[in-house]
Amino acid sequence: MQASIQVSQAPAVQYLLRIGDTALILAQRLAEWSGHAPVLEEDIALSNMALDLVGQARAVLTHAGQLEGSGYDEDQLAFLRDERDYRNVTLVELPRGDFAVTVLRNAMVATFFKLLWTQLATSSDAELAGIAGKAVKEARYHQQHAADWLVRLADGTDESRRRVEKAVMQLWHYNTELFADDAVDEHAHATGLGPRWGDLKEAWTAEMTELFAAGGLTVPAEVAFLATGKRGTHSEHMGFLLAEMQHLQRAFPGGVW
Amino acid sequence: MQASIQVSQAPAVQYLLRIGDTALILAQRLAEWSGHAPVLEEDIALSNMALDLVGQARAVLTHAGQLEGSGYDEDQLAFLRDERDYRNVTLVELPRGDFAVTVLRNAMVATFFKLLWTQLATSSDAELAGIAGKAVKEARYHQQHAADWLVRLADGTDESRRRVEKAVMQLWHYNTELFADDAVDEHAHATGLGPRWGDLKEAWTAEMTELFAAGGLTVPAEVAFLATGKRGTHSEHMGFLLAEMQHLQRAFPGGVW
Amino acid sequence: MILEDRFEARIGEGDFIEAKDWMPDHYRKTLVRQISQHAHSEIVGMLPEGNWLTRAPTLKRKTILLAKVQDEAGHGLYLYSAAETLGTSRDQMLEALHSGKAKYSSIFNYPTLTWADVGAIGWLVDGAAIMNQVPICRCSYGPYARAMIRICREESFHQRQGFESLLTMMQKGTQAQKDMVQDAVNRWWWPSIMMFGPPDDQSPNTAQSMRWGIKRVSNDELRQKFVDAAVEQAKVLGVIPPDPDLKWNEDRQHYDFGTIDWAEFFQVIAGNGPCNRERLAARVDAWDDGAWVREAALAHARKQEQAHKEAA
Amino acid sequence: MILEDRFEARIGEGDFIEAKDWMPDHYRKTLVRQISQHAHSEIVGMLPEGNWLTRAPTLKRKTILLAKVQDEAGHGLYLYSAAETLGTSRDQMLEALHSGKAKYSSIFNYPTLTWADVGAIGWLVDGAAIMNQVPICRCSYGPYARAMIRICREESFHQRQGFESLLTMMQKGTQAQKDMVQDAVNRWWWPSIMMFGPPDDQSPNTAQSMRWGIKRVSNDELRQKFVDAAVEQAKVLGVIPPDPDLKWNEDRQHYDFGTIDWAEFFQVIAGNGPCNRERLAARVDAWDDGAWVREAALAHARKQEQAHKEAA
Repeated sequence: MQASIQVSQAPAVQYLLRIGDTALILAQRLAEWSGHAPVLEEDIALSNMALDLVGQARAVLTHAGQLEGSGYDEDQLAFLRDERDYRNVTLVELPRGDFAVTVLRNAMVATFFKLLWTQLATSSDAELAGIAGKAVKEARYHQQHAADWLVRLADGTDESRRRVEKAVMQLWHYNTELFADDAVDEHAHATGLGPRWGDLKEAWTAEMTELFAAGGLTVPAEVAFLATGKRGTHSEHMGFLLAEMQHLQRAFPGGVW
Repeated sequence: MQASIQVSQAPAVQYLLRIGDTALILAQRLAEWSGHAPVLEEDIALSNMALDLVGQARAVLTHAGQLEGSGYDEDQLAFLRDERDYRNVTLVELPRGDFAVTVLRNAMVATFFKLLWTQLATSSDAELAGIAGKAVKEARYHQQHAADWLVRLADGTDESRRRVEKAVMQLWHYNTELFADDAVDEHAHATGLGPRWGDLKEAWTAEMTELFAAGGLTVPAEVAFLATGKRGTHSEHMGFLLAEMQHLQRAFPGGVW
Repeated sequence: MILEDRFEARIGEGDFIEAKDWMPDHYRKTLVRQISQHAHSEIVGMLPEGNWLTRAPTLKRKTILLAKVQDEAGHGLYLYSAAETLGTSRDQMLEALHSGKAKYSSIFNYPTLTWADVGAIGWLVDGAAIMNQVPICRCSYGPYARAMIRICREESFHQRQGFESLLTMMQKGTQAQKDMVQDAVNRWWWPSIMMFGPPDDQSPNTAQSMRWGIKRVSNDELRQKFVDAAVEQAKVLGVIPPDPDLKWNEDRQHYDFGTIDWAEFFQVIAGNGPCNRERLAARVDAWDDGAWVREAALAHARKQEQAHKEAA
Repeated sequence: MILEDRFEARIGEGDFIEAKDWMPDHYRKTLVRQISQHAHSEIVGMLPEGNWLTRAPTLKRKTILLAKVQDEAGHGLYLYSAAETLGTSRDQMLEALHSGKAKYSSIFNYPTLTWADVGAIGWLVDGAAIMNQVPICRCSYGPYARAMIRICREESFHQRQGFESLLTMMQKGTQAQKDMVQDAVNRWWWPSIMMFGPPDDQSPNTAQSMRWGIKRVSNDELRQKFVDAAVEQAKVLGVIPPDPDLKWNEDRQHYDFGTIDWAEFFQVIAGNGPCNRERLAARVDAWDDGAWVREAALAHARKQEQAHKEAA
């Protein structure tokens, strides 16, 4: 049980893992806020988002396990892969940061997920389409919540403005990874499984630009930096996150929880 | 390999584990400074202390493994116990904190270790006596280094003074655990293995009082708080520290490193 | 005195007192103290369990735990609202918590050392909390009673989930897991029993609170009821309560149990428990670290308001 | 011009230039740039490996890694001292690092993703560093040359330890470990080859540096030497370098190798590598967070001095 599992490189499986892992790892970071948020209402909101995201991750990973064919369940996939086999985008594994970092990241990811789930609702894979139908509503709420806060912080005080701008400097250049297509995207596109993520870029940029404008924030120029988490080459933060997340599964082989 | 090992409750073994684990876990916290210290000289000094402490831990854990009788080596003992079977005092597992916290903790632990190793140099256990002979010199240097910094920080600026005083508030009440004797101490005392730790309290308090006086710091009044790490009931920080420390041993069962 | 008589009469008839009703000052103060203490317990209570959110062993357990911690925040919210109806603001109550003036349930000053602690808290701590709280659903103050009805329903759910989590490990788990469960029970059993507060003869506020219908059942009665239930549940689980004196008393039709270490209880109350300082520090840090966020929200709201006014 | 002639003559004779000797301004500047860049590389280089200190898999490996990271801090210290003999203070050099003006070795902008990366850095990165540095032990500037002698000795030691660590995993480890080693080699091979800098025909400072005896061997020569050695070592390890074009060339008596992706190299140099921002931020944060410590030490020293004066 405790040794790592090996997962098929089949593009459909990889496509699903990218979605499931991105939701799972962001949930992991959001859960770090529980009990530590700036106001009680945000304790609730952030835990709620984490809950939605874990729910999405469970549905998608379960389905990925079915497609994969080795009989892995959601927990084996979530807890027993090596770091190099996690397929989340790098953005979501970065440390929790302050509330501005959390809000901006939520806005970036939720906007992306909203667009993605919308397209996936018509996936040729009926199971995935079903998951998407529910998830898109959640993503819409997450986006709205993050957007409200982003504007509030951008407009609020000098301090909150400074922090939002710092968060933009810290996170923005991780967005390019979301839209960097490869064979996995081409396969999903060709089979009708789902969109090439790159095809969501225009809409994503438009929504983010609008959101930034509402806060009077400047969208940074694009840089050549390209993160590669969704292909399994993560940041140095990922190892620590996984050591924590996997500990019980690794330390209690054969356990039933 | 990856499942946890069970270790004998024999008092001699427990006595050694308390020493070895305290050195090991403090080393773990000190290593967190590497590359992040306030000046390069302190990167070197703190790494060096961590090195000394790992060295002491290795010698003591190896010896504990021999006494224990199940054939565990230093690595099985260091990496494959459950949290409840680690016997370090709670003080050393607390988060790294800022440099004032690190300096004060080092002063508290090094003063204790210096007194302990001095006594252990005449242990009825020749192996332990041999380890102590070398370790006492290291502890003396660690104590001097921490003492110099403690005075420097206490005397330096308002900010450094404030931080030292905050560190005192944070750490001081963990000292009582060091001296809270039990059957393990009695056994060590009776067999000549080593002193009851409680018997070191007077000398420790005298040295710390002198050191605090040199910095113009007030020794806090004793409180009823009693930490219990050396009996296996740790703080909530320990689990995270171990998840990180043990990850590779747990995730790569049967590995040879 | 007519007001006070009428108040007493309504209490006597089992009527609810509502926020706009006249009430004695001491009644109001007692309620604010109790409700805010309860609210603080919910939000401090998020910390020991929250400690395991990132380490939950399966996604199902992570889901359950996230939902539970979220519920606790929600409970905090209702309770602060209920207390606010009595004229004390949430910020005032939090200030009292942060300065150490207000109390919260002492049980949360114990650490969660293993995953089984999460289950044990659900089973024992929530179990004890429910025993304490069910009578409050009939409390004389309406807003508090109504908040408690909803809270108790959710707490029972949490309690069952905690029990089920331990049962799974005890029935299907490895020996290492069973040992972990027993160890957690060893550590949480006595503190849970202490949750009902000091014995009746040493409980200073009980009499007045009972008379006013704020408290409905005495500490020792509730404690006995809890022990009776927990012992049976322990049998189902297959764990052994850490009390050699536990024994069914045929005459009393209750379990006798060992002497409670009240010295420990009062030490923890006095601030010397394993985690008192860390729990309070965690809350204070969250509050202080979040100050800029709250200020920003306020500043933004003011600017919006200003803009609306100018537009009008 | 007599000074400059004498300087050139001494260089020609292979004499060491010392700190107090006259030297051309450009020579001084070139040296400060190179030595401080080298010093910065040592301290930034602590970060990728330091990332694994708390996770080293055995106590022996933890010991070796701690000692190595400590050595790197020590190298930083010698090198800053050597550069200081040229009239630039450590604080000035650090300021240049923190502001992004000064460079450090681009290789440290790659992340260490697995434990095998620590071994791969020892084997490949330290291996390449040594190839680069051994000739500097004969550098014309005395303090630098002497620092390098000590550094090279320690680096060789690190390189052997890194290699031995990989060899242990490849020879005695599990398949998962062997896969981990191969993966690390796949990621570190090309960046190591790029460590020798751009091809000779694109290396702007080479000619002057060679003439002045600051540089002794060209980039491409060193690179070839490194590849020749590394390929043989890879065979011993049992790993496959990620270069399908690697082939022994009987005529040249060297290995031919594939085309280097210089676009990647220049991207990383330009600040767009995987970790550029985080590495610099880590150093700046350490420096900023430590400001109060340095200020306290200074204030204390001043007070001490004052007290001594008053006592005298």
